[in-house]
Amino acid sequence: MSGPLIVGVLVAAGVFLLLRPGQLRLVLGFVLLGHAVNVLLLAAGGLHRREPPADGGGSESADPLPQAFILTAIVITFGITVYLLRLLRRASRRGSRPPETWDGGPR
Amino acid sequence: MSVLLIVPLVGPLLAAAVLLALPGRLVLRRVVALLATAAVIAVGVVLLLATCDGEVPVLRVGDWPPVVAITLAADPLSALLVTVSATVVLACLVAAAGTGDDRRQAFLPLTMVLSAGAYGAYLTTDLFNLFVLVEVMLVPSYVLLALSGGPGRAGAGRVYVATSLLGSTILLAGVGLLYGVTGTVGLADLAGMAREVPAAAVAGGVVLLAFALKGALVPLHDWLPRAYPVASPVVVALFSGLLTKVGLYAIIRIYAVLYGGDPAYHPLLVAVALASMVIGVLGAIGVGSMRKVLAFHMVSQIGYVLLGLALFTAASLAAAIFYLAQYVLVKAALFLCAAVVRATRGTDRLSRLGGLASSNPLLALAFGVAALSLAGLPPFGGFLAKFLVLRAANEVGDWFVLMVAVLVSLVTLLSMLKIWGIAFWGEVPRAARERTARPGLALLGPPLALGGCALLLGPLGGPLLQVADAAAAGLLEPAGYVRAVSGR
Amino acid sequence: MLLLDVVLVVLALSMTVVLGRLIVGPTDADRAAALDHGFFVFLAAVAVLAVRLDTPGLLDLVLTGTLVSFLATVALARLVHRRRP
Amino acid sequence: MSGVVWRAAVRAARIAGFLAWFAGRLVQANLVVAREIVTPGLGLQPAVVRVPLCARTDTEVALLTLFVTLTPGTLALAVRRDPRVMWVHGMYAADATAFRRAVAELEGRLLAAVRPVGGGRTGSEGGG
Amino acid sequence: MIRMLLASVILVIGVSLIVISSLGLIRLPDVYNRMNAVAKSGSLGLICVLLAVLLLLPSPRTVLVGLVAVGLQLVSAPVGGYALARAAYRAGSPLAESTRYDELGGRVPAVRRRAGRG
Amino acid sequence: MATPARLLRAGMILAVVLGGQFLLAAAAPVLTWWWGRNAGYVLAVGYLTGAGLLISQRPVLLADQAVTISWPWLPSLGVYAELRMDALSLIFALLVLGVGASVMAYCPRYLSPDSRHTRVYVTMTLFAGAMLGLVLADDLLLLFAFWELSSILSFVLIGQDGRPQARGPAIQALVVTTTGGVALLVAVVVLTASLGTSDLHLILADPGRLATGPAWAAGALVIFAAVTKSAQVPFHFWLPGAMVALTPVSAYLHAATLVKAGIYLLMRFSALFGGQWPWDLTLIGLGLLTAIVGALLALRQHDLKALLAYSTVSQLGLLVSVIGVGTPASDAAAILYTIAHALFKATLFMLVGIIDRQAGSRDIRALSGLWRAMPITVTLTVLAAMSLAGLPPTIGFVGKEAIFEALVTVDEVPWLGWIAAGLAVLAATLTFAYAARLVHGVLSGPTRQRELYEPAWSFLAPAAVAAVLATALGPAVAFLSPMVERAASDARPQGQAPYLAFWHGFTPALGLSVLTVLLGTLLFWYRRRTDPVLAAIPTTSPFTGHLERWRRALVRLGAVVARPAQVTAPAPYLARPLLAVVALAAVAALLLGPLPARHPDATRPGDWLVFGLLLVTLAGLVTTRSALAAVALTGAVGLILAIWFLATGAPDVALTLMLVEVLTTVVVMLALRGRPGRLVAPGRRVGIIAGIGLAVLAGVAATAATAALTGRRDLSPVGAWYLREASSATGGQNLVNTILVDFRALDTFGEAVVLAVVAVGLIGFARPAEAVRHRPDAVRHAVDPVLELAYRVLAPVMLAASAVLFLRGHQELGGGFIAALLAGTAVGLGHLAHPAGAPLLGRLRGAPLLTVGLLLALVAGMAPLAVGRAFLTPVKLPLPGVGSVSSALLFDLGVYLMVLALVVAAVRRLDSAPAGPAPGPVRERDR
Ligand code: NA
Ligand code: NA
Repeated sequence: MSGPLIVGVLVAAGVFLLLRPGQLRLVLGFVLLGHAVNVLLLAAGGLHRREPPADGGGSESADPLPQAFILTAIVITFGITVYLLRLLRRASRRGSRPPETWDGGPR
Repeated sequence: MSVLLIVPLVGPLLAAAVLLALPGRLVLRRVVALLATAAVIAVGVVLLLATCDGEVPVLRVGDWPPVVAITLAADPLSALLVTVSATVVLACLVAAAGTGDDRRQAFLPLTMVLSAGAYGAYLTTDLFNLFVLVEVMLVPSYVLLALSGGPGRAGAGRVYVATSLLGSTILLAGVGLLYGVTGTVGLADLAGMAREVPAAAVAGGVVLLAFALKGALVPLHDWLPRAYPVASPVVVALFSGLLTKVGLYAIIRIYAVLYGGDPAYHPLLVAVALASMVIGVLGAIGVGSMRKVLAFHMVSQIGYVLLGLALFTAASLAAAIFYLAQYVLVKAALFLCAAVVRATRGTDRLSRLGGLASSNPLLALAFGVAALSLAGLPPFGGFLAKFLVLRAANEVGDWFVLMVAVLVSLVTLLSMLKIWGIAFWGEVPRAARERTARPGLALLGPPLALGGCALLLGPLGGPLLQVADAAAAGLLEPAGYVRAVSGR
Repeated sequence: MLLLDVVLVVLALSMTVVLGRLIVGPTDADRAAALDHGFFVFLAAVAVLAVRLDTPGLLDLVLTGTLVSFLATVALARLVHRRRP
Repeated sequence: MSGVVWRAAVRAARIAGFLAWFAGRLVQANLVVAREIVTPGLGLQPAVVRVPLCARTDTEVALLTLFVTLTPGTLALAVRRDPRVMWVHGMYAADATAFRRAVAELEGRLLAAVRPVGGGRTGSEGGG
Repeated sequence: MIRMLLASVILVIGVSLIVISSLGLIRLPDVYNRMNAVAKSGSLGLICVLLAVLLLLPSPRTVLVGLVAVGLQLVSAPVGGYALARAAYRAGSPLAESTRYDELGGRVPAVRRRAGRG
Repeated sequence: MATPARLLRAGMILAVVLGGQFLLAAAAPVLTWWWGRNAGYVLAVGYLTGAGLLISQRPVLLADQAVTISWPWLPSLGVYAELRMDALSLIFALLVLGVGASVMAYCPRYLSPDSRHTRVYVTMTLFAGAMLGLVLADDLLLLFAFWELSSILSFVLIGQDGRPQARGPAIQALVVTTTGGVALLVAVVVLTASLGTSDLHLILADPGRLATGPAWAAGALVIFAAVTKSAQVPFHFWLPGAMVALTPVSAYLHAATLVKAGIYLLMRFSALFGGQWPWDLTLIGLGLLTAIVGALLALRQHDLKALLAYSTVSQLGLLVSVIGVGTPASDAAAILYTIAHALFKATLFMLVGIIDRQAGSRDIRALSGLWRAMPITVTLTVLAAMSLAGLPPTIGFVGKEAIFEALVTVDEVPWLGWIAAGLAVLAATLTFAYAARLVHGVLSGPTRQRELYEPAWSFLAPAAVAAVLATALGPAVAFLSPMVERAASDARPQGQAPYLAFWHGFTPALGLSVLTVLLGTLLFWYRRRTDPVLAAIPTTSPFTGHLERWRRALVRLGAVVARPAQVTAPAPYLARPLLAVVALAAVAALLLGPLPARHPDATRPGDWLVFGLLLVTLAGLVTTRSALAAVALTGAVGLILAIWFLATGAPDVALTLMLVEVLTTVVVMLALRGRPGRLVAPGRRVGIIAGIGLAVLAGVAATAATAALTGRRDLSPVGAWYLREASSATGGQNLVNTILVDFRALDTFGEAVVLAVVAVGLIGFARPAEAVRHRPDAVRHAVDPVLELAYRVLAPVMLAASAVLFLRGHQELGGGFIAALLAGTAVGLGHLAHPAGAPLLGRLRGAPLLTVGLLLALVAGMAPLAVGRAFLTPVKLPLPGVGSVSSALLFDLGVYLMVLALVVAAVRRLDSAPAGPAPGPVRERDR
């Protein structure tokens, strides 16, 4: 059950951050959700096989495909995170908001 | 034939690479983008002709055996959407030359990448690859929205990126869950699974939910009218022709293949479809700029398409596909009209417009044709589309659906009349009297051409209906597609 | 093996302490310092895991980690802000 | 030719010697700090001390900073180029002069080790 | 056997150092003292753990990789530590009450006011 | 009997005439360009030519045959674009073209000479084409298309380019008529579906096939459509409103054509629905009601055009009621009266237009004594008015007689015939009265206007021809008889209609006519007394006010519906999808049956260690208000998960995750630099509680979904294939890497493109000026000796490690992406050490890296095409000097460059703005 629980707490924390005001929270919330999906993908391959996948691996070799999925997903999430941060940078540069809140949410 | 399948994906990407390497030379850049898109259209037509004859061209990327290869495949539905979307892209490229949108270095390469992602999404049969290609399509859209947006783009961009991203996350989770249940992400291997394995239906439901968000179905629609109207009209036209359509396409494909059109879900789908139709059209009548009205209409029109899917008969699927194809063209025409308005008058807020019919008769013609087609009036393509939907609804004896569809089309007309009455007929505002610019051919040509398509699709709708029929048959009985893709 | 497991548990406890400092602060500098230390704990855990799981390849990860970890610390250092939370 | 090899060998030996000395000091300092933490009650005498430097190049300053920072109980807080000064936070620096002397010793040994054999301004690491 | 024993001892030392520096993170009064303890003891602890691992997994490659890692750790850790210490002081992280004197700029460094303007 | 060949030729004539109409419309701009407003004459000739061609087929029709032609339109639905002309169609077609020709001939003198009026001519001609198509269409869909086209074109004609006073009426007309159109569409759908064909002729030929349910629905819908189009009560309000149009347009649309479309529709469908009492009685009742209401309203008008408009409403009502009678005689009467009405109403409109033009007013009260100045005009007006009033010898008289006669025969209910006839007499009486007022208005009194002249003959001629026809066809009605009879039986094949004659003898109908005249005279005579009564009648339909109110309500409702899409904060947009996910999970939990068992070995003790740490970290993350803490804790989450990935056999993932965490921290630092280190307040308590609620629900749903849907099956076939075959198929030992580079290279390509796009986005955003402005002095001081040294020492190591990881990726931990990230950290370090641009790495630029990377990946992917292999198949490529290189390696290099491009772009561009407390030299404070 550890896999599902890890997914669950990551999702809960991620969702909470998404729903709170502030753009940095939004970015970090998505980072957490991305982690959650990665754990889920690995769980989808089956967590009872835990050897790093290797040629002709035995009954303990993990399914390599979800790992490849995760790597692709991590990269995409990273790219989008960078983009979101860029948006954040823009937003904060537009000025006109009180200096206290560089990540302006609804006011 | 099969080798053509990579053209829609690789052609625009190659063009994007060339465009990145060619900063500055605007004319040359435009030619490159146009050529790549024209090539995709040509390939789309060839694929269309081949697939309507029953062939299913299949390409296994990397020549790997079917069990591991990412497989691209075309059936009439994919081929049609590739063709139609590429047509919209072409029109938008021309219009962008008119509005000057493409003077930004990033515009053309991003447009190319975005379109490549969309075409790829239509052609891939692998759900994880679909996720990747959807991202390839969406990420350029984030940038385009931010690059082209007017005031307020930061807020709108935030909402857009956030919802898209949530959709992608849900999508990926759904794909993961499907893999967890079935051990595959290949559409062909998943065929009919949801009917046999209830858990697969749940996992597939997550995927469908993600696409419902991306396709802006009610109640997950509100990001679209929030975000789209901020972008420049040409960019919105581009989005309207590609982005939500991919969501819709994926819903159609997955529901047909994975669920085999399981009738257990029809009531839910019908409810969502009707809600989208109604909420979309009501929203359209309640807002005050051309782009906002049109954005809400997207929601409404998507509902019509989904309705066709929900009924899941040969007639209704054909209706949905016909509707989808014609409405993509019409909607792009309308957004490009908004582009002309904005280029000439500097705004598309209805309260600051007026007198366009007399100052710009050709624009009025293009808008009128497209608007009437959108409202489903003859002799335009929208009329046949609406007729087909009504016919399908009547066929299954659902009078409530029929009535809602009819009333929604009336309100659609009302909202178009609202634009017409204020922007095209009203008094020319004082501010506009000095600064009205004459639109050039590049600006007026695309909406006129697309409007012409809308017009011709009425009297000459037969061939499109044939394609739609063929596509519907493929969705209703996906065995041939599945066999070709799975190689078994 | 038992020793390794105990070591891993001890490292986890250390990590908890690190996290506590990360959360409590009170200054951003404290947090950054905590993360810096947390990275060492992480790398130590990876090294131990390399033995525990018998995959020497994980040492590559440790090497890469030592190569890049300070970058995160330097980056965080630039974020350290003067005001108390 | 052989002169070059000879000089390099001497320099390597000096550096190794310095490292050995430093390793000893490192262990010692570690033990001090560890005892401080483990035993109840704190006997700290922290202070921020201004230490004038003899180092000439940026590289030398940087190296010194690293070694100071690597040593438990001392922490470089800032450096200035002109004149070359370093401020060091010490856990046991009740006596500023003694503390400065300790740092100066480290600096002297370091510079002696890294400076090219036979003088000359530039080192193998190059100027900053 | 001796190798194993040695490895275990080094491992225990390393982990102890890490634990001790973690405790230091709790016990020491201000950020400078904490950094003093942590950036070094922790780093040394990691190095010890690495050395223990080299003994436990002896092969030319692990030895090479491990030693390089140790070297890198020795170079990189103080870089981070210094950057952090400097930033902490510039940001005005308070010195503990027990601090005897501050020859850099008192508790309110000049930098702080300049930064406030920029 | 006509031979098939002849019929085919005849069919072509339909196509030619209809097509010709649209060609004329297309040619109209040219014509007006040449001849200005006089183009109307040319168009009139065109209309007449068409009419002549159609009339030439008269023998065929009289021989009880129809002229048809068809093309496939939607073959898969069996829908053909089929035209068919029988006598009924011919009569309506002739009205369309004939009246059209006279209106076209009238236009040139009516329209102002100073502009070309292209749009009027084009639209009118298109409109005539639509009407022609409507009456010739033999397919329901085609008929509907022309029906709606006529509505749209009338909207354009009424709207007149949006003159302020025309906008409302035009929109009203379109809304009402398209509402009816939609009803017709539904009727078409119902009929097509229940009869299996949309061929009108086939449907009408066999009325018995229609089941009762659909028949009711379709019949009601057809009536609704006709009622809206023919402006019957309660939809009569739009027609008078439409009088804002140009007078010729009114003459054409609202006398002869548009409104007659409803009449045509009812006649056509009589064959299908007629004889059923609901249909018949509805038509009779509604028609008579409209006739009386319309006439009453006409009686109180002073504006001649408005009077004529209400008169049209009334007359059409009469027609509708007669169609409901449903005998051969009644059908003939309806047809005859349709002709009559078209003739006299068009005449009257044209004459009113002339009077308006000449006298400058069309208000009865302002006009007076015109006959002295304009005797011909007034004479013609009187003739037409006689026809309207049903006085002999006009065709109006014959028509009205026939109507009375037909109504008397109604026998569904006892005495109904006489009641109907009585009501018709009432309507006719009112009609007589307002016709009298019209005549009195133009005749009586002194001539007030000074400069009042008879208009030019060319202005008068079209009206004169129509007026003369309307009069002369009364005595000569026998000339029309064969065609009308034929048409009546076309409408309803149920026996011979009586021969039409001018003089019927002393019939009850004649008595009713006399009664009408007597009562009408009285009503006119006592008009002073009746006026107040009339003035008390409300002019508007119950809909007129409500319609606007409903529209407003709709707009308000729309604004409410649109409100959620105006919110600025992203949270509400995210909450709904999340709720949907939770709902999906809840439903699934309720409905999902037993699942296969979870694998018992899926959780190990160490996992709980990870879970516990994660829990602590996340708790801190959601509660902290320090930006740095949030970033650091997120990094900690990544590291903890990396440990978990190590423990579950995914070292590649762990390594990637670690590198990504470091780089993310660097990027966050760049993005946040110089900003206060506090997160915004978490919002109001209610929002927080709702957020916690949704977060917990989502977490539970995610846990449940993962637990239920994963870990319950054995190794997947794909996974087994990879473990078995991947290594030998690719020669690589690191299976995950072989998947990325070989088997699923397309995914990897896509992911690299995503990064490339983000890089383009970053590059595209920055304004170079901004970047340059803040650089130099912020930075020269900032070169820190320690970081500088670290860069010099560590960057080469990083690059070397990157190269090693890249080259060995296929075999061990590593690969293009990881390698590129490591190189990226070197770039990041370079930037931190030298913000102005690090030596060497600082020269890297995103755009060229990006371009080269993308091109390289594409070329490597396409290389196999040259040897006939599929896209992205790994092949050996010849490389001069080296021998050969795998295309997969080149592809990976392309990916490497694209990833590096992103890092470079991020580092360079995110930092291009002025930063806050940048690390500068510390200065000693003098004490
Ligand atoms: Na994602
Ligand atoms: Na979209």
